Amino acid sequence: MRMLALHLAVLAGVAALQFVLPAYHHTNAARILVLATYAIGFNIAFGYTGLLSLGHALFFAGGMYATGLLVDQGGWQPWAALLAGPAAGGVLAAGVGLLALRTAGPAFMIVTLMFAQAFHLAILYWGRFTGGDEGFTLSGAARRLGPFDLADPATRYGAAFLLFAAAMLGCLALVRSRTGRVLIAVRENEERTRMLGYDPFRAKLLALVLSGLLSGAAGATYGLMFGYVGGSFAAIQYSILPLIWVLLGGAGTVLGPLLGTALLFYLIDWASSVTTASQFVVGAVLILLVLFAPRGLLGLLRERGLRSLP
Amino acid sequence: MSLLEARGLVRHFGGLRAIDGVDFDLSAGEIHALIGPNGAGKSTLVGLLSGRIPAQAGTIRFDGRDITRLPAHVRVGCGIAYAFQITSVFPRLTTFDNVALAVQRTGARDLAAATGAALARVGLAGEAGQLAGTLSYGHQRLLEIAMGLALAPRLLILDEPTQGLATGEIESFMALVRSLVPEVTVLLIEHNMEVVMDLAQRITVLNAGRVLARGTPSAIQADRAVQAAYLGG
Amino acid sequence: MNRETILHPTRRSLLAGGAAALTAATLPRFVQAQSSEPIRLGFQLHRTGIGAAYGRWYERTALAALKVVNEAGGIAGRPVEILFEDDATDPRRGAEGVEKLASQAKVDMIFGPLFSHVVIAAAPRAAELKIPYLVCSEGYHVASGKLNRWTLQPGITDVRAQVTAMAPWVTQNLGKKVTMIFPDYAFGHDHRDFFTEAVAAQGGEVVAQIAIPPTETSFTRYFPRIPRDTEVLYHVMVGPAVLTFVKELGEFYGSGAKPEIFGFIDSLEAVDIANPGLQFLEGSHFWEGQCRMLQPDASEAETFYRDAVGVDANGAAIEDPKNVSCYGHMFSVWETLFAIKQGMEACSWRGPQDRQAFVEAVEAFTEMPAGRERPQGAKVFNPKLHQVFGHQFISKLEGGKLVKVHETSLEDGIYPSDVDYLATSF
Amino acid sequence: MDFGPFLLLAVMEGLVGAAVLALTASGLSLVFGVLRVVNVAHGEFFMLGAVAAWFVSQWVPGPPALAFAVALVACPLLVAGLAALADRLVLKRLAYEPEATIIATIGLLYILQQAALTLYGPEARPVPPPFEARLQLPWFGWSGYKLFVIGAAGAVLAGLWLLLARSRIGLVMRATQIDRETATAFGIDVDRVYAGTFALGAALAAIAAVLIVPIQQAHYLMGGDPLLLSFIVVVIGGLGSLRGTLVAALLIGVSDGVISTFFEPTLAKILATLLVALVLVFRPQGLFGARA
Repeated sequence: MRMLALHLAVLAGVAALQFVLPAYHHTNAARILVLATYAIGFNIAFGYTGLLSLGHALFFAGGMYATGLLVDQGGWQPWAALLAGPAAGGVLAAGVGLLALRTAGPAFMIVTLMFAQAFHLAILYWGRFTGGDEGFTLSGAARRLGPFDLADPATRYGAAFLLFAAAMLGCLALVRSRTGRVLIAVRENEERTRMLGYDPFRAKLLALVLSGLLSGAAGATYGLMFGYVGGSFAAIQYSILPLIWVLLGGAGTVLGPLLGTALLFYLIDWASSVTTASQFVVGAVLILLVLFAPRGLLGLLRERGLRSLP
Repeated sequence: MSLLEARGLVRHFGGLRAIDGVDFDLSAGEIHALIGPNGAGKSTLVGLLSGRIPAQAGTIRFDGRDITRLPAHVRVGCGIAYAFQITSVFPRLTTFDNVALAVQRTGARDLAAATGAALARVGLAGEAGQLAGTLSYGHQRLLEIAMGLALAPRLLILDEPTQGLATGEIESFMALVRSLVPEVTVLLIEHNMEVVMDLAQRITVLNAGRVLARGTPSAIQADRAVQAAYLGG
Repeated sequence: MNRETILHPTRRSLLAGGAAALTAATLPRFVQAQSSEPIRLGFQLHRTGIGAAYGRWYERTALAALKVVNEAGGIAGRPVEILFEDDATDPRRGAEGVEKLASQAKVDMIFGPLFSHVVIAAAPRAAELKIPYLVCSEGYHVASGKLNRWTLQPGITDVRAQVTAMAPWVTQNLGKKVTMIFPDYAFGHDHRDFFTEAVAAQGGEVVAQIAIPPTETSFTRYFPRIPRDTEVLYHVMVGPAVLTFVKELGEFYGSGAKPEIFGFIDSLEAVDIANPGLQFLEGSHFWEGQCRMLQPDASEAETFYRDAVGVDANGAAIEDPKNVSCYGHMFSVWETLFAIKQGMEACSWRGPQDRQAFVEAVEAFTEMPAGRERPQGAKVFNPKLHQVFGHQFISKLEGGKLVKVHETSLEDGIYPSDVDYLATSF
Repeated sequence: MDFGPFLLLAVMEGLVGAAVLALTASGLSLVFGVLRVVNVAHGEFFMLGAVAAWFVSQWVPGPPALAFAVALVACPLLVAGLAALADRLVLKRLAYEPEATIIATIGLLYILQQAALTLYGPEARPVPPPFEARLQLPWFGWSGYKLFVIGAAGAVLAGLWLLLARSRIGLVMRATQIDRETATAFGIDVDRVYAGTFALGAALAAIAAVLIVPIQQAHYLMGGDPLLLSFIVVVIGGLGSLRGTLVAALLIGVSDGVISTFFEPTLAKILATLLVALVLVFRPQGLFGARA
């Protein structure tokens, strides 16, 4: 109960922020919320189920391109196209999972990485449709969901908030559910879980599909919100970013992804405003953070007393 | 009535004939012990029965159904539970969560109540909130058994359950096992002969991947071949 | 979320009149007479990432132009400041940078980006924030109609016009059978599509198109794809691997028969053409946006600009002859700043309320004569396309020097288009 | 060009790539095998080697061969020293916890990249090869230096094999790899072995870079691809198997070239990428790994 209250309070705080934030941080917050949704998706696979994928950009960009292409070239309604994003993420994750989940550990990392790389190259190769590395912009009409115009800052924040709130509460419900317990058990000891009558393959596939679904939803929303779909979102960098966000915030925590995403976002923002050698600062802070909190910030909190933190 | 029938089981590891043509039967409601010297193939045999290790030849029928090709987790669903030799609880989860994982597999409605009951049955109700990894060794073994029991199995396989337990703990463990039958059939791998002779109604002796003897405790104690290979050293 | 950063944005360096000064971006401004308050321009800079070699020189050119503008009294009598924001040559960071400059630093307008994917990702944000966004990129994105009313390109010709202007000279002087080698992404595809079209229009033929995958670091294995009857090898390879490309090409052909070679200087920007590995390019031809090496017929404006930026006759930094500039592109930064000045003065700029008036003022540009504001040469602005069209140069590498052999006319680069930004809303 | 020479050229090019990849990947493989961590900054050690070689070529007067020889010795030592320092200051304190190490080495990656950008600059700079030679075959010409690269890489790898298989250092490393506790019990200073292995891994990447930099210029972002390719090669080869790493490097290096003779280049890359994925899907333990 106390934990539910804590999470609801965080959500309320995030919702209230939009009224006090100045314009720049207002947009940043909307970005962070969508990227944090992506991180939550990654965390379901990595933090809770122990699946370290290096190919999640496939699901993020897959959702972004599905929505973007359907609305831009397929003539779909933005609403319908937006729904195609998570669907694409989920279907891609199911396809990748069926093959990649035959492997584990480093081999799983490489297999997922390879599928994502192939997708990235395909986006560049079929540039006639995808715009290649340049990508394409989405028109104003493509970004209007019925009466809601995603180009409007308040609407955009609202959309980002709804997506994030749904993802976070969904994640909270999942990890406190019976299914969530099985996922965690698979992470902790796959063989033992099998001997309790669960099929680890099915559990991992489920986790990966949910993860892909959220990643795809985040990618689709990001594309519509900021009017741009591009190949750089499919690059390896976007597979590594959620890993950093989740590890910084705390893998296997519900709030960790948000914390980690916001932290890295503002770390880069702040570093580039104090020095031209900003990567130096970012690198140093990452190292200090990990020395101080090897299991992420919320992981540290969990070790220091808040043991029931989900 | 026969609950489990295994015929002609074979499992080789490279050149090692871990199990080499074993027939094995369990009657419903009995406590059956599997004994044999180290390396006799006991763990491999229960591995074959539980599905952790695939058989290279032979058939296994459980309750009349051929389960030879079924993966381990499906066999658990059929009612075969396996409690690990080396404690293999989830150390970073709470005691409650450990048992709840097993309880929820049975589809229990009220998970909290059913889990509480399962913990109470082995006397761990007081440790529900503790991380399993922080429990004492004996308690971890009890937790392991609680997880097996919570699956509401028809056959419970206990792999060296008393290893590392204190004398007092062994007593209460034996009482617990006795209380399970005849609803549950128990297959016990055990080195402690006192426990075996006291608990088991029937015993199968394995040696070098083959069945050396089977029978009641007294018959086994009297068997010369067994004495030669095992008991007498 | 990091509260401290949100509530107290940290200090950022501001460059005022060429001298660095520190100020706090969101401190209440002192009430000042509007006429003396500085004009603040945001510069989206590729300081890090793959565009960093360009970014360094874009920054230097911007500062040089800023000094000239301020010394001549600023814009409409007001001093000018430029705020640089790194975008890591990344589309997402680029869009964020536009927001930061517009919403937090509250600049009057933004200019400076080169890489197309950054431009295309950031342009929608600029339009939403209703802030003029002047790009210094040769990509065919503004003129293609993909972008919006707020995005303008008054400083450099787009690649479609460049290759269209180049094709007649290439087919008439070098050969009619062309093999193209280009990177397999959008910039390369623009070259592929428009040059192929332009060569066909001249009665020539592109006999092979060799698309090189991005991130490739070795090229020899692709050379056998070059048909034997190729008369002209056309190459545009943007990226750090270009030296390898040239060297391997040299090893492949050796001293035997080889086709004429025509390349885009993009590959060799910031690269010393006298590098030992580049001898193979001797005698080959290049497109140059502006001649890197000081030509005998250079105009006064050209030399003035060269001195102001601090570039020697070979196109390198005066303080370090090994530090070669991006001379073929960076004039766009200079000319864009002067276009901003011209536009602001034309609309009697008072402040951000005049941003739309500014865009309309630029849309009124047509003839843009050569002069110190435009050291690269005269240009024509096409308001419907939001795109400027200028002269292009073809140079030949002779004795390690790039010597101008041809200058295209303004008409050479004109292509038909039905894009009309004037018909779109703000 | 006829198909035969075309294929020959693809194979020769593939061998160069494979030789350099094998060196880089064997460094990653050692670190992975002994320390059980993924060093994300491995590619940056490669980059540092190349950048340092450029500085050496600027500072050492005389013929290029001399500067090259100095670079071949000095750059790996320098990079190894940096790596050992990073190990002592950071990784050791993290107790080589795999996830924390990923973040720490990402941090290291940022720092090294920024250092190169600040001190060396964003340009790609060439380093003169120790000698100029060109092979003229009946169908095409080829770089003589590339042959040297293949030979030199082979020699270094042979030396590495001797070190690991025949020397006391190799024995100590293998002992630590198999069982850390037992190694400690036998009086092995595990901390020193870890630091040494980390440094050796980095040095191998730096050697590879010094060899390749006369062909491929030094650039501050050049570390990304070697890291990815090495990682792929190590896993395809089978974790902990140096032999597997070498075979996989050869396979990937050569097949990449050969596939690209049949398809459009980018399409070939897509297919090669999917092929790597499928190899692992059907042989998760890699080519030479033991099945778990």
